Parts: sequence; C-alpha cells; structure tokens
Amino acid sequence: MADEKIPYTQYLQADGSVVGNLPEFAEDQELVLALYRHMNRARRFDTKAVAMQRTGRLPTFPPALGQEAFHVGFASAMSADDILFPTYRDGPAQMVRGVQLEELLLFTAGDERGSDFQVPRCDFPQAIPIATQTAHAVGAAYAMKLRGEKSVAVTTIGDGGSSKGDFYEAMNFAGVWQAPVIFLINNNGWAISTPRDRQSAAPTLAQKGDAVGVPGQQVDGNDVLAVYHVVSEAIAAARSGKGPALIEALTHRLTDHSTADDASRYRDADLLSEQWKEEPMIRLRTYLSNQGWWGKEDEESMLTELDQEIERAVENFEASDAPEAAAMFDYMYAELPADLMAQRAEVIAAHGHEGDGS
Amino acid sequence: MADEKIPYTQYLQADGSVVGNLPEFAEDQELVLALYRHMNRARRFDTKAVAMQRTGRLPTFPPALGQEAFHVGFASAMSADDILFPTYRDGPAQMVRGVQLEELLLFTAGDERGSDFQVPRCDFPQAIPIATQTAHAVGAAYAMKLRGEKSVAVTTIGDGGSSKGDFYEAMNFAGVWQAPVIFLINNNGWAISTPRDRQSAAPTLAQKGDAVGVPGQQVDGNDVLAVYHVVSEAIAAARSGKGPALIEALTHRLTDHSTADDASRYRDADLLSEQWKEEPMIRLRTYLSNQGWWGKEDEESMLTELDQEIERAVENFEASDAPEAAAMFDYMYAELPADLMAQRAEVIAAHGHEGDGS
Amino acid sequence: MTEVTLVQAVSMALARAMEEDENVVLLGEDVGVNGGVFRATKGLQKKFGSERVIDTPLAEAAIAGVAVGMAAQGLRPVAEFQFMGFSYPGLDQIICHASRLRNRTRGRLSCPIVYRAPYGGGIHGPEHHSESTEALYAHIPGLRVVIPSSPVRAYGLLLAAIRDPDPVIFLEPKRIYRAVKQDVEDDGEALPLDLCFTLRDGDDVTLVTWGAAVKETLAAAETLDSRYDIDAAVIDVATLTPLDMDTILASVEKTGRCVIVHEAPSTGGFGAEIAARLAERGLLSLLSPIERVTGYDVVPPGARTEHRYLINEDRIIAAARRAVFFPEAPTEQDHTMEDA
Amino acid sequence: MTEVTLVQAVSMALARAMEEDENVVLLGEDVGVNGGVFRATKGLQKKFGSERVIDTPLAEAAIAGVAVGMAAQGLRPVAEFQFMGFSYPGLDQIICHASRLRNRTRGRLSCPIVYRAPYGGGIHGPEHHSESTEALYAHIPGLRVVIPSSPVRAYGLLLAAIRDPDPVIFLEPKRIYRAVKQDVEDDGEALPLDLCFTLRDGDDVTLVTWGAAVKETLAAAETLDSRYDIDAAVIDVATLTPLDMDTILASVEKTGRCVIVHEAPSTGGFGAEIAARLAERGLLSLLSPIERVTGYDVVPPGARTEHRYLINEDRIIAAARRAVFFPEAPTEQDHTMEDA
Ligand SMILES: Cc1ncc(C[n+]2csc(CCOP(=O)(O)OP(=O)(O)O)c2C)c(N)n1
Ligand SMILES: Cc1ncc(C[n+]2csc(CCOP(=O)(O)OP(=O)(O)O)c2C)c(N)n1
Ligand SMILES: [Mg+2]
Ligand SMILES: [Mg+2]
Repeated sequence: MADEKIPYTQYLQADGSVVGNLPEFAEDQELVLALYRHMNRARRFDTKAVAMQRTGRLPTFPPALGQEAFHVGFASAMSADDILFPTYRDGPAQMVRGVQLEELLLFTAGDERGSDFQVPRCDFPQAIPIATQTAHAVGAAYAMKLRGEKSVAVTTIGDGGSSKGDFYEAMNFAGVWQAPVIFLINNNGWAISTPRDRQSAAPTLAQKGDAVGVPGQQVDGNDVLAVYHVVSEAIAAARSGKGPALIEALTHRLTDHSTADDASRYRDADLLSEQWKEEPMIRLRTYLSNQGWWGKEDEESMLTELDQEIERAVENFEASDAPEAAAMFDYMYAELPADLMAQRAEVIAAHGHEGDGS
Repeated sequence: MADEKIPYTQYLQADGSVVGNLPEFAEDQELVLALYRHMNRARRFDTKAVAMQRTGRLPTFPPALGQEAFHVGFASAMSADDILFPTYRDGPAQMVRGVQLEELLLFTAGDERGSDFQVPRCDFPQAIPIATQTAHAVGAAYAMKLRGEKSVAVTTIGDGGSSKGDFYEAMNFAGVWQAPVIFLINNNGWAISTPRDRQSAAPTLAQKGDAVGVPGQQVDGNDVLAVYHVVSEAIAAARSGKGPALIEALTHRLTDHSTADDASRYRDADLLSEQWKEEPMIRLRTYLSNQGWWGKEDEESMLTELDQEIERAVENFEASDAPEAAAMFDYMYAELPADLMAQRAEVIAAHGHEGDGS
Repeated sequence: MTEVTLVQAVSMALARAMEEDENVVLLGEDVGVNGGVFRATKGLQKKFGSERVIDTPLAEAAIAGVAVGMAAQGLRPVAEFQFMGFSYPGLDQIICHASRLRNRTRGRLSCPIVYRAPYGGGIHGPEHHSESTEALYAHIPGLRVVIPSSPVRAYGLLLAAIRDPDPVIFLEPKRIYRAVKQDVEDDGEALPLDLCFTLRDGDDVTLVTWGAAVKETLAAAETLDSRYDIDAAVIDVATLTPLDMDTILASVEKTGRCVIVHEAPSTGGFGAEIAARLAERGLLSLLSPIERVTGYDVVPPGARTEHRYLINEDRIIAAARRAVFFPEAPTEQDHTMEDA
Repeated sequence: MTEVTLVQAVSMALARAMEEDENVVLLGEDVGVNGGVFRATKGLQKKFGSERVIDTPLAEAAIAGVAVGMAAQGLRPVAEFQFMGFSYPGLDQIICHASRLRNRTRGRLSCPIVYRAPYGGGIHGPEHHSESTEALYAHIPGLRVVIPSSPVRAYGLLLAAIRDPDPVIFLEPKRIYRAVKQDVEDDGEALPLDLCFTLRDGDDVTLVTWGAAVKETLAAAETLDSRYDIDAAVIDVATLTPLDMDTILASVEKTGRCVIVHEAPSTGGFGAEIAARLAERGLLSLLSPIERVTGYDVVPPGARTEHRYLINEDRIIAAARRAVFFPEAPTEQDHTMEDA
C-alpha cells in the first residue's frame, strides 16, 4: 500500500488484532475509552444530522462516516493551546476540541454564530474553499513561533485538496520557516466523484512532502491508536522546534460525499462493502473487550448518554432564534462604516430587529 | 550537490575536461558548433540589449548572462513542431527556436508585435506572471495528445517560480494525464534577491516531481552537452508516450536580476567570482579546440558575423514605427464589439491613425 | 421541441456543440462520471468519451490555465468551475492570459474558451456557495460575461459562447436551474452575444436586470401592472460585457425612469456601470433618480437568513414606485410592502 | 520635518508602525535584504530583524493566506505584492477569508492586515506591470481600498491602514512614487480612512479622482482656471471603500458638474460607482451629463505606446469644458486640444 520510502503505521488491524508493539498510551484505559466515546459521539451525531437533512431540518451536510478514527485520533493528540484549521468534514475533530454540537448544527444550518465557538477560541471555522486553510495554519504557526510560544498549528485536507497549489505553497512556506505545523491528509479515496488515482500520479500523498523538504509518512486512518500515536509524535516534534510534518491517513469515505451527492452514480457497491470491513469502530471495540475494558452494558449506557446529549443539542438548535436582521452588517467591520448605515437601516425596516427567523 | 536519489548529468567540467562517456551527438561537429554559435549570439545580444537599456534605448531588460548553455541546450533539443512556453528570461532559447532578434527587441520595448513571431507560430510569448506558463504547456500537450500528434510541450521556470502553486498544479495535471510536457527549472540560485535556500527546504528542486509522480533529474546547466542530452532524451520519451518529465538545471545568474536590479545589495561579490569560473562558454570552447574543431580565426569571424546580425536587428528595430494608435483595440477581440467603437474613435482622434511613435 | 429546465438546456447546448465540433472539450471537477454536481454535463462523458469530457484533479488555477493552452492549440475548451465562489483561484489565468493572449500576440494565438460556473444564492448552500461576483469579470477587457436567465437563452447563448472566438465567462443562475421548463428546440441556433433581451415592453419605468433576479423582476412588473397600473419594461441584459447600452437607453428614453436589479453587492456591482452610462448618455431622459435594487455590501448571509439578503419582489416594486412617483413619495396606502 | 517622496513616506510609516507595535510584521518577495524592488522597505530588515521583515518564497496565494493566519493570531501583517498585476493569485484568500473572517466568526477572529501593492502604469514596465484593477477589490465587502496620492497622504493613510482592525488594500501609485517631495512630519499622526480629500475648491465643475491621476487632474484644474477661467474643484477620493460620498455630493451640489478621472478601464471601473451614486442621490444637482475620463477597455498597451492609454491633462480639460458648456459644445477656438 505505501511506497517503500514512506513510513506506514498501523497497530489495530481490521479484525481488531494488534500488529507490532503498541505504544505506551494504549495501556491508558481512560484515554483509549475517551477515544472510543468520541468516535461514537461523532458517528451518532453524523447519523442524526443526515436524518435531519433528509427531513428538511438541515441544509447540506457532509458526513464523516468511516473517518472517525482519523478525526478523533488527531484531535485528541492536540493540546488545548494548539490550533486547528479544519475543513468542512472535520466536525468530529471539532467536537473533541470542545466545539459544541449545537454550534456545529448552527454552522451547518447557515447560522454564523455556529463559528463563534465558546471553546476553543482560537480554532478556525471550517474552511469551505478547499486548501485555503493550510496557509492560515502556517501563518498562525509563524506567529506562535515568533512569540516564542510552544503551540502547534494542525490543519487537515482531503486527497482532492492535496492537488491544490495552496497546499503546496503552504507546505513550502512551512518548510522554509520550519514552522510548527502538522499537515494531515484525510485520504478517503474520493474527491466527490473523482477517485484518488485521478488526483495524482504520485504513488502516495505522503511523499508530497518531498517537494518541500517536509517529512511525510502514512498511517492507517482506520486505526485510532495509530493516528493518535503518529500525530502526537509529530506535534511533540514540532513543539520542540523540529518543524513541520506531513501525515497521510488512509481512510474510506463510507457514504456519499455529502447529502447532496449520490455516490452510487460513480462508486462500485462491491468496493464499498469491502471498505466497510475496515471501518474503525469495530476494531477498536474488539481491542477494548480484549483488554477487558468494555462490555455490552458499557456500550448501551454510553450510547444512551450520547443520544441524549445529541437530542439536547438538536432541541436547543431548533429552539434558537435566527440571528438579528442587522447582524449581516454588524460583523463586517470592527465598526460599521457610515457608508453602510443606510443599507443596514433598510434591512431593519424590512425585517425588523428581532432574531425571529424571518 | 544532488540528492542521492536524483540523477545528475554532467559531461563538460568547468575546465573543459570531459567526465564520463560522452553521448554520440557530441561527435557531431556541425551540431556542437551550432550550439556554440547560438550561445555566442545569445551573449552578444544580451550585452547589446543591456547597453541599449543603459543608454535609454530600451526599457527594463532581463539578461540571461551565464545561462546560455541551459537555454541553447534545451531549445536545440526541441523539434520545430514542439512548442515552447517560455519565461521572460528565455530570449536565448527563443532565438534558437527561430524568433527574430528584432522581435525580441520589439517585445522588450513594449511593442506587442514582438510576440507575433513569424517563426515559430505556435510558441507562446514570454510569460511575465511567474509559473502561469506551466499550465498552458500542459493544456497544449493535452491537445496534441488528443489529436494523436507527436509534438511535445516544453516549459521553463525559475527556482523562485518553482515555489508557486501553479507549477505544482500543472505538473500534477501532467502526471495524471501522462501528457507530453517537459518541465525545465532554470535554477540560477536567485529569485531577484531571494536565494535558493529561502525558496524551499527541499534539497533539490528536481525532487518536486516526487509530489506528482513525475520523474525528476538534475543536470549541470553550465554544460550545454549535458543539457542537450537529457532534454533530448526526455523529449524523445514524452514523444513516444512515456509522459512528462522534470529537469532541474543548475546554473548561475552572473549578473543582476534585470537592468532594474542591483545585485550588489544582496549578493556576495566573492560568490559571484567563484561562479564565473563555472560559466558555460569557455568550457565548450575548450572542448571544441580539443576536438580540433575551432580556432582563433573561426572565433573572430563568428563574432563579427553575429555582431553584424545584431546590429542589423537593432537598426531595423530602431527604424520601426510604433504600432498604430487603434492597435490597442484591434486585437482585443476577433471582431471589435460595437460597445468599444467610440473609445477607438476617440483614440484615433487624439493620436491619429499612423504608427508614428506618437 | 422538448420542455427543459435551464440546466437541461445547458446540457443540450453542450451536447450539440460537442457533436458539431470535435474540438469542443469539457473539463472540470466531477464533470465526467458524475455529470457535474448540478448534472449539467450528465451523460456527456458516456457519449463523448473521457478524453473529451475530462474529470480534472481539484485545482481551479490549473483548470483555468490548461484551458488557455488547449485553446491556443485549437481546441475549444469549456471549463467548469463547480461554483462561482471557487473560480477565484482561476482569476489570475483568466485576467493575465485568457483575456489577453490574442492582444499580446497580435492575433497569432487566441483563447476560444468558455468558463462556466453556477452562480448566485438562494439554494441554501454552505458558505462560499452563493457568490455573485460577475462584476469582477465584467471589469476585465477582452472577456465576455454572459448570464442566461431562461432555458431558451441558456441554450442559445451557450452555443454562441462556445462558438465565439474569444473567452466567455458564462454564469448560470443556479437558483433558477430548475425553476421553470420551456420548450427549447435543439436546432443549433445561437442567440446574439451583443444584445440585451427586452422581456416586456413598458412606458412607465425600465427595469434592468440579469440572472436569477429576472424572475423576481418579471413578477414585480406583473404586480406593478395589475396592482398599481404601472407599465414596466423589463430588460434582461444577458451579455454584461460588451454591453448593449442602446437597448437600455432607448427604453429609458421612453420611460424616463430606471431601476437596476441585481443580486450582487451594490458597491462596484455591474449595476453601477449601467447607471453611470445612463448618467453619461441618458441624463436628459431621466425624470427620476436611478434606483438600484441589489444585494447589500456584506458577505451573503448563511442559509438561515439569506432570504433577507436576496432580491425580492417587494423591493423592486417599492423602487419602481419611488421612481414613478418622484419627486413625491408613494403614499402609504398604495404601498403594501410585505415582509418576505 | 523631512522632505520625502511618496515611496519614502511609505517607508517612514512602516518604520513608525513597527516601532510602536511589535505585532507589526512585513512580508513579501524581496522586501527584506533588498528593501523591496521599489525600496519601500529599505533598511527595515536591518532595523527590525528578518523575523519581522520576512523575505518569503515566491507565492502570492500563500503570502495572502499566511497573513490571514498571522492576523488571526494577533499579528498585524503588512503583506506586499510586488506589483498589483501579481496580486491576483492572492484574490482567493482575500475574498474568501481576509474580508470575511470577522463576519464568519461573529467577531471572534479578525484580520488586521494591510495588503500593499504598487499599482498603475507609466513607468515603462513590462507586460502585467501596469495594472489598475482597484475596482476588483472595491467590490468586495469587508475590505477597505485606500490609495494615497501624495507623500503626506501616503504616510498618514498607511499608518491608519496598519492600525485599522480590518483588512486594507493599500495601493501605491508607482508612477508618482518619486514625482514630488513633500514635508512629512514623522509624528505618528494617521489620516482618516473615511474621508475624501478636497485638494482644491471650485464652483464650476467637480473633478473626482485618485492615485497617480491626481497629478494630471490638479494640473488640468490649474489650466482650466488660467486658460479658460473655469473654477474646478478637485477631490482625491483616497479611500475608495467604504466611500465618503457626502464630500463628493456636496461639491457637485455646488458645481452641478462632475468629471471622474481614473486610470483603470472605464467599464466596471470604480468611477462607475461614483457616477451611479450621483445619479441616485445627486441627480437633481446635475446640470450636465457625468463625464468619465478613464483608461480604455483594453489591455494597457506596452511601454512603446502606453502614453496613448494613460490619462492626460488634455482629456480632463476637454471633458470639464464639455460639462461646463453643456448643452453647447465648447467652441473650436477655445479648444486647444494637443496631442501628447
Ligand atoms: C476550491 C474549491 N473547489 C471546489 C470545491 C467544491 N468541493 C467541495 S468538496 C470537494 C471534493 C473534496 O475532496 P477531498 O479534498 O478529497 O475531501 P473530502 O470531501 O473527500 O473530504 C469539492 C470539489 C471547493 N469547496 N473548493
Ligand atoms: C507571479 C509573479 N510574482 C512576482 C513577479 C515579479 N518577479 C519577476 S522575476 C521574479 C523572480 C523570479 O525568480 P526565478 O523564478 O528564480 O527566475 P529568474 O528571474 O531567476 O530567472 C519576481 C519575483 C512576477 N513576475 N510574477
Ligand atoms: Mg477525499
Ligand atoms: Mg532564479
């Protein structure tokens, strides 16, 4: 799978068996259970959001189904002071970072308040224009380095996004500056309908680091322990001044690109069922029960709790008023220029002051 | 100098001695003498153009001093039907392709007719916005491949330009499409004042091909035989359907970035004198005389001829009328839209119809 | 004759152009196997092969740039940006090369390219999916900016755009991609790229518009007529640049009043250009200040509140009535402005 | 007080800003060791170190984008595009992020960035070195577009731009970088970013302009006065967006005539916006059609013929006289239009 020169890390195989020597943290029951819980929250939320979209309660939603190990693994490896520059598919990672489910719902609904995270205050909102976030990460990393802070910027991108010049330019800047940035590729095999092999003739995406003097490696993105491990190490290295790193996580997109997409138009059903066999949750659960850390009851009560948490978030979201009419003006500038006041007044006249969803 | 994995080709060393086994064409006296003549034409023209700029007879000019082996080597390896997508520093290559000296002077003077080459009709004009030309080359190569033609697109870029996303995106497209394009990096060590090591942390620029599955190699850009050889081979491979290639030529920029620049502000004088020792003309002359192909008289008569050719071009250029006033409108569209006719009339009213330099 | 939607008319025109000229190729993200995220290129890769309907890697600057190289080599590329908001990385190539190659080479090389993009808001899209930045393109000499607002015009204008020897920015108002069906004859007849379309004659006020806003503008004209007895002309500009100002001037000469309607932000929008030309060449006809009913100078709000930003019939009606009543304000009782 | 040129005033303001706020950093191609290709950052790397005056790799999209990340992290980056014609790869980051981050996050993150670029023609530059595409930026909500036209205004406006909490596009008319010297006091006093500057009062006609064209416009006003006894007001818009329309309207109310002068192509240029607002809010003041004296809708011609494209005094004078004499045409004998 991986190029010879490119390191590849995997601990948990698809059947839950362990390969190689597990890193120490894998014995930390609390930590690993937290990873598992985060992954479950992500999947339950995902299912809920898709259902809401199908019933007209949310606009387009991009599920992360099947990629939870990637998201939860890398986000759990970050410290609170690190900064995440995510894409539209990184909701599960944002949850780990402390973004509220309700905020994610607001964002998805097209309510800008969803990006005004109460926690984490410095993380960027999801980037929609692909690959642009990578430059932000490098700039932020530069700022942190300049101030002598020890924080690290982490940014993600898809296999499709890795074809964009922005990604290359950002990595190149990071290489020259030896900036503390981790570039994570979520290689889920597809950019909407475009398969990985039409994105690039490079045998791995990790070797894109070669072009800019940034070390690249691959990891099994269905293995949360492997993801957590390699990202933790890369972050620690960057934190200690060793510069940027590129990590390609091999995942599968187990559903459509988004709720607006129908992958059956371009994806082979057999391929999909093969990929389901490698999905990340079951292998982790197998590991947990092999460790004696997890049973049926634990599972049931966890799922009940998570579903309750999600239901509360949905209720709060659905009970929320739309933003005030004037809000579209009030955050354009620190202070509204006189030039725009008449327009603002017109909108208030037409729609009122209230955030009444009108 | 080169990374271990990256092939490096050199035949003529700085002192004119030969290293390794010369390729067959090096025995072709006519061919090698033509290379030498082209290099001399380029250098004489360069000197002339700089002198003209200094005396106010040309605006900014970007000399190619020291990089003649690169330009002449690769352009001589191209067939007439291949297409060149050059930068502003590729005048010497364009001359080899058949672009007239007078056309190059017109272009430099800011007269658009200088890019209406009588030969070669399909070559692109010099690209000023850096790296943009690489995408054009890929598109043209795609078109030629689609039509089953055997032509190859050749495009050049600087070490600075190789940091741009356009370059990466273009190479990536070429890799996926297996398009017949040769990407040539003229790594002359500087992007204006920015040294190579501030452009990229990659140890070689040739390895940028790794990122996109395009094979990369280095060549001594001061050795015209080596350049001619590796480019010929790459073109032949592309012509036979083997896809794109990336070649990094190591050259030295032996003067300022352009006549608007003063390199003494940022470049060490000692470095420059070291680099002069590696310049490409003397080593080739040594080779020629070692072969018994070239003597003092040959040199003198060649230089006289070249200078006469250049003088004639300068005279024609200086005797030329400026374009007609209306010309600024007449090539904007195949047919001038009615909307622009009043503006055109206004310009003619103010400046007359004639191309009188007014 | 077939009843088709606007997006189907786009497909029809593409298929027709590809049939009649083997140099026409399509390229873009997901245009092939998937037939485009809006299905505008549906079935075309099957029909014309993956070498002529090209799924590209994800990189808009390259899409814009390779099209230049293809076009200079005699192809007629139709390049798709998946959404207008993702066309910006291509601007450099479009401004510096596509629009200039003919001029730079005195006609030796040229760029018969169509850059297509769905544009505008109103589909509850995520951030950056609702852009109406046609004014950026309309400021660039050497381009044509064309915006169809009905199936018939989509078919005829797109054929014209593909056959045009110079680069065309072809913006498709996605809000009305499937809004109506029209009989479109697949006869290969192009529509002119140098004329505005007068959709409705009128003596009292001239409504000038383009894109999805044509829908609300036509509706407003109906209401103005039925409810207020105001006879509004409606002009669909369709080709923004080069602009057919004569049609607009002729109408305003008759009506003395002009309301310009577009979805893009007001400041520096293309409505400004039309207003400026009226103030230059039609000043003496104007009986009332020019009105612009446009998007506000803000980022288009997210799906939850975008209706407050989008053009609505009421704003157009109110502006038209202000123009007609000028210098009086329309009286309160006539004025039945409703909240959307 | 020191007598300095416009480009020196830029340097002075940069140095001052860097001294008073350690968060101010400069970045761009050749801004460090070389001090910028126009010497605008001369000596600053020596003074403030290479970590605060950063020579970047050659990549404008990244320059624009890293500035966003820096700014959101509390720095105040001043990013240089070497020429405006090379700013286009940065447009995507500027449109999609710099201008929007505050709004997207309801004020949680913001982008106090200045994007500087030398702009305009007249220096006999190669292709792509003469761009005046300020209108592209002026259409983007969330940005400020600021253009100084004298050393004093360069100093004061650049300080204001750097201190401003939001992104500013700061365009420096390079044709007049060294045209005149002025006493500029390095007192750290900023100039307002929400006012036009009235450079000359006048009762007969209002000349509205910005950038290098201010030079020819002022000269034209002198000639109009001395040769034709026409008293022209001259307004330097300076901050294009958000626009201080009140100053312009007040003057046109007095003069009844307006000539807008800018170097950029006419169609969709920012002059259109000013004309449109006059036609909306100042129509009743207008005694003659608005005149625009602008670049033509073509690619700026190369050095050999660019003088035919650039604004000259004669065109301004002719337009002003047409406005003043309207509806009569100015008589031939008064009209001493000379070829440049
Ligand atoms: C610059 C840009 N171009 C196009 C799009 C439209 N688009 C959204 S997602 C997507 C595919 C992305 O694929 P990939 O990078 O692999 O990420 P994934 O969706 O698989 O997570 C495209 C083309 C966009 N958002 N931004
Ligand atoms: C996109 C773009 N940015 C900036 C410039 C200005 N510029 C002209 S040459 C140059 C340096 C180029 O260096 P390199 O690519 O190494 O080529 P060289 O000049 O050394 O041949 C720069 C920054 C440009 N022409 N295009
Ligand atoms: Mg993907
Ligand atoms: Mg170089």
